[in-house]
Amino acid sequence: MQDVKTEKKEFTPNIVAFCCNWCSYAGADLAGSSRLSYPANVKIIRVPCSCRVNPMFVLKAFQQGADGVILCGCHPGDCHYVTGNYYTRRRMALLYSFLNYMGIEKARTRLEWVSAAEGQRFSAVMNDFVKTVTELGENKRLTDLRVKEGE
Amino acid sequence: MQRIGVFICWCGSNIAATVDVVKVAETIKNEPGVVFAANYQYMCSENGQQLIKQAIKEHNLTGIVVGACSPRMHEATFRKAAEEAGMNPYMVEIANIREHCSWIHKDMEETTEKAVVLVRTAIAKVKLNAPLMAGESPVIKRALVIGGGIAGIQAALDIADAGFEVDIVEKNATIGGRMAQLDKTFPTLDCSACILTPKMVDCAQHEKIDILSYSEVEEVKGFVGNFNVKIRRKARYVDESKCTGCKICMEKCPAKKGANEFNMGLDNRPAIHIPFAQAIPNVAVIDPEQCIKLKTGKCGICQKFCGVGAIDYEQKDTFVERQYGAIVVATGFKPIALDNFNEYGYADNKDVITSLELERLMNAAGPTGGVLLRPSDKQHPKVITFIQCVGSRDSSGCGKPYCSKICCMYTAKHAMLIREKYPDTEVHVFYIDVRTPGKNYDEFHRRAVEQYGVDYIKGMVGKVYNENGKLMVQGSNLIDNEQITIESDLVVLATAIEPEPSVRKIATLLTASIDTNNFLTESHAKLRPVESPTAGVYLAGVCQGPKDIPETVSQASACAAKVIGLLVKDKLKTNPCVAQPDENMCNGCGQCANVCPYGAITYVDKEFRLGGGKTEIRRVATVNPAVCQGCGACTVTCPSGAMDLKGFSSKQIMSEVEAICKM
Amino acid sequence: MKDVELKVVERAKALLASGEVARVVGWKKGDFCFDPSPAVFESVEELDGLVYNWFCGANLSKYLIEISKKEGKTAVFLKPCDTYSFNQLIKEHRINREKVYAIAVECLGKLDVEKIKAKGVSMIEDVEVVEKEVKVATAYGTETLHKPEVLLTKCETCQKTHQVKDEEIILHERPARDVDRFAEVAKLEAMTEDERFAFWKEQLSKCIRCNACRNVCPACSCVKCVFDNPASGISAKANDAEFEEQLFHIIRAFHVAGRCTDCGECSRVCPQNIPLHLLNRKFIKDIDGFYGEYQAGEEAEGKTPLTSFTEGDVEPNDAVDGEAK
Amino acid sequence: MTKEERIENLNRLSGTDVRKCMKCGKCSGRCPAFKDMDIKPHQFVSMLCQGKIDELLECKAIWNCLSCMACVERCPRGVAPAAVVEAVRDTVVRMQGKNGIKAEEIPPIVDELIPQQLLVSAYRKYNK
Repeated sequence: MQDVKTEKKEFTPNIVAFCCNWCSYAGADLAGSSRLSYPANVKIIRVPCSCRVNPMFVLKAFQQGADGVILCGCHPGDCHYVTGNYYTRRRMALLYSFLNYMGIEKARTRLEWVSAAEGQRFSAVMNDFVKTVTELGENKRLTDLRVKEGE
Repeated sequence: MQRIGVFICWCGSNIAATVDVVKVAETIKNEPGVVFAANYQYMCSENGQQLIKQAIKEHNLTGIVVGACSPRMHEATFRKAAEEAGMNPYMVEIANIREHCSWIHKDMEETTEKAVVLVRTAIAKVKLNAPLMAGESPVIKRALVIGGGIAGIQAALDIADAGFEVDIVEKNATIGGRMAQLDKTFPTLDCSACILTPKMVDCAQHEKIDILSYSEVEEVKGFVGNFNVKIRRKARYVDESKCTGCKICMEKCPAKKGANEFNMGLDNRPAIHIPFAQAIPNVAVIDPEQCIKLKTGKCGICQKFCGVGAIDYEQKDTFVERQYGAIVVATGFKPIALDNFNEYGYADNKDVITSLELERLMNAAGPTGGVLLRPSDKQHPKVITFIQCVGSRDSSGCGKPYCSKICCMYTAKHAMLIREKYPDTEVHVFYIDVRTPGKNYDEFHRRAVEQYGVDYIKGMVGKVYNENGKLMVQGSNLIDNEQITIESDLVVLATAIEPEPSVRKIATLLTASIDTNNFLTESHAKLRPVESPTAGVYLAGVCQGPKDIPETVSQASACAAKVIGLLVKDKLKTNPCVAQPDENMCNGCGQCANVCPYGAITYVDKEFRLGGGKTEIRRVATVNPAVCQGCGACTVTCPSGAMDLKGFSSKQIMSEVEAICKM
Repeated sequence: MKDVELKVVERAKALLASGEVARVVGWKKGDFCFDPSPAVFESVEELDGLVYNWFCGANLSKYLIEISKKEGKTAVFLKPCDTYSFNQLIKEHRINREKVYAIAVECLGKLDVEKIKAKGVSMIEDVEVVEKEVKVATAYGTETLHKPEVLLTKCETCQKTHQVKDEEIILHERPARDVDRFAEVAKLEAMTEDERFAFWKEQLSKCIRCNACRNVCPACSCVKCVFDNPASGISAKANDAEFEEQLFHIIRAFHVAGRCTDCGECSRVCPQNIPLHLLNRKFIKDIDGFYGEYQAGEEAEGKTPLTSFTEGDVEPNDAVDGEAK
Repeated sequence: MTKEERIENLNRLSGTDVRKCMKCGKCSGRCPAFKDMDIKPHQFVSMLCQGKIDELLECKAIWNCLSCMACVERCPRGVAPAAVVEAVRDTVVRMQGKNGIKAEEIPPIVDELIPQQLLVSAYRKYNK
């Protein structure tokens, strides 16, 4: 007796990943060529450097329904543009702490340093992040923030 | 209205195996703005590119999206194809549906759905692409080689022979590097100095080559075509132009107790010394930690005896700043420290030595004048045991996970030379696997076994301990399934090698990526093995991975070929995806210049018409497109969004985010 | 306070009359005693309307961005908190320092007429403050209030001193005070995620996007704001999509992070009384915690925390509430 | 249990991944009890790898192993041959039809001669 799939498809999070072209995107490529799988709902946007990611992009992603946003860059000291990732580290430290202050679970936002040689680490990070966000459930907080009548 | 063509690649079966390429092409056909969608087995092939060119002409496309492998692989190919068909090459976007999709997900439905989303995202981006023209930047016709070992020497000679100026920056007092310390070299057993020193002399005499010995790279600015490098010339306390290398000072110097690094510390050397006879430059150097004059101010004997007055105790580090078009990194290697391997008793027994120390003991210029004598009691060793893979192939954290590649060959070389020079000596070698691949290598190893009777034992040594003057080497013999103990007079450890520790600082200076074992990462393991991902930086020798002299020399010549290919050009195409300020919105607040790593942003006062004949002078930012590398740090610091990045504009990335989130 | 006002008017007139300055920026008398508004005086006669009383809370430095472009010098009265914004705008080349004659004027904290009215006092005619006592003269007689209860929110935690002065009019020294300006922020941080989310959801959905906070904020003075620029991808006047207010306030707070001098104007002018200063103070508290004490506007040059870095900065995944967890 | 399950079981019990072994023989090179073992430490690992469980269970060597952990400390690949021996020992003990000492049986046989440690380890081992 084939078990009937529950009609509510169990929740798979929608993850937006910003990867820097020189390190983490190459790391993602290596994870691909080494066939190290991670869930399909992680989608990667290529940026020249992690310092290109504007907080606007992170917030826009949440507004458009992303359940988790992860930003990957080169290890501090290895940045192709010398100091790019140092600025990213400060910006995201402040942004993520601020979002947490606004009541958005900190685990929905993440920053990981992945080098071009770390395909293994890239796939492990993505698997772990999807697991964390799945446990957190759907991101309801960043979309319907207006007080509804009768609330 | 945009007229976009979409091409879905099968990549043979790499994509088609798990992604329903036909369905993807069908679904994408009715995306707004898409006027042509096709799928083909090999988009990067000639016919694949032909398909693109034809479609561009037939459907006069304004932009194309290729769903294929990573843009890091074939973005350039598809851009060139588009350009040949008359379309601006920057109106091409790649959707990575192989490494980021087909290769890592199993379920066909899931991967096809993701492929559609990735292609849709690329379409959203290409709709906002603007045609860009690559700029140009001048190329400085001079190369820098960091490291004066055989790799650096070979690269410098090849580049100089092509007529370009080359500077070699060598950390030690002389060039020659690790090879200068070797006695003989495999597989031909010719004497290392005999084949190395002529090349060193060529370097010294070559009018295009400038050797900066006892110097280190201090700072690197700029980028491919025009690097600006600051070099620290360490104080030698000897005037290079005067010293004739007569070595009187070495004889007279009273501070004799310095450990002679060249002989791996097996004997001593005076404070003022020339590392070895054929040193280039043949100029003395004073070790500041050991020289009595520099430490306490008394003595000064070498200055008295120097016939040409070359000694100068007041000498200070000086700095040299020069421009280069390309940089070759050839920083070489050193054996690892054996602190984690005390089971071999290296620290407590003088007669347990590393292979490099054995090289010095067998070398005529070595501490024992080429006669193989035990360091402890200077007796001739009757039984010598070699232990392979000490610290290599070790993933337990004590050593290095990789195979150091050269130890099997040099141990076979040592065993043969010993058996030939001292036939009555017993030689045993504990090995896990003998790795001697390639031309004449295995034959070389077999000669050691068959012709010279070296005893190769398949098994590993568990412990080396001293018992009444004899070195008891206890190990397993897996073939005979025994545990054996060999009473030896001398134990030689084939120690793992690691890159020079200073390479990590150089990698940071050059922003060249480096892996956890401190090897510099090449741009592509198979197709671009001697280039760093950082344009204009080339890798030769062990700094890129363990290798022997033949491979190092071929890598050095490969680097030279790449450098010559670069320096021949007068102009280099620069990346057009650079920052671009919008003057009407710029506050002139100066925050962007604070974060620009290349100093590409300056401010000017500009007159703006306010309408009604009134004008206003405002301070606005300007970007030098030749210097800007397009990282984008400034675009985020700019609150008003006046600063944007061509090719990766805020609007484009926002549209990509929206395309991804719209399930 | 009247003695200070006299001195202010007298100096303004002297400077204008002597032609040393072409204009004076100060506060103009409103309809009542409690609603003075920022104004530019270009002739001595106009200066009769110049006032300086307990309700001159407005920060005048932002107006100098446009005014300092005009011909001739401009004199301006700067309270201690205004001088930080003034310095920050000098650092960002928005004000031409030589074209401004800065007069540091004494400030012992300004009063919030809303708070006075909330205490049931109405028909206010005049206000005089002695030590901690606020004597409000009204049509129905004099009411006495306790000063700390009717101070402007931004003055409650003010420990600022004059950073810039070409001249000063300080007749009474302000007693130093030991106040933790991050108390409110810490209280919010101590809440659970749900409570914080509920607090901000309730506060920010009151926002009517009138942009008063943006228009008054000295740090938020772009030539063309990103929210007015359709090419930015986030420009939106009304809150058509969900999460619009959140987006506006988070991005605005991020843009001024490391540049906001905590002058409190945003909360003062917000018609919906949203405690917007708690957003900016959160960034200031985090910056102090993560990267060391920093007060924007103390110097007129140098980098801000978001345009500098150190090798050992805290990693974002462990950085919460000013510490590395 | 099928062969794979028994291998899997032993692997789990030993807590080490025998496939990591590169057959260098260092463990046997160092093992003080090597001489009197019929199956040597390096063979334990390779035989478990190939699933020759029965020979392992009948062998005498599991009782010669002193658990001095020299092989574990020396192994360059982080494999623990001693843990494999321990796992085999456990399996052998457990298969002996529960003839282990019960807790209540201990008091009558306790006297000053029997070292306390022996009783505790016997109790612990047999009762696993």
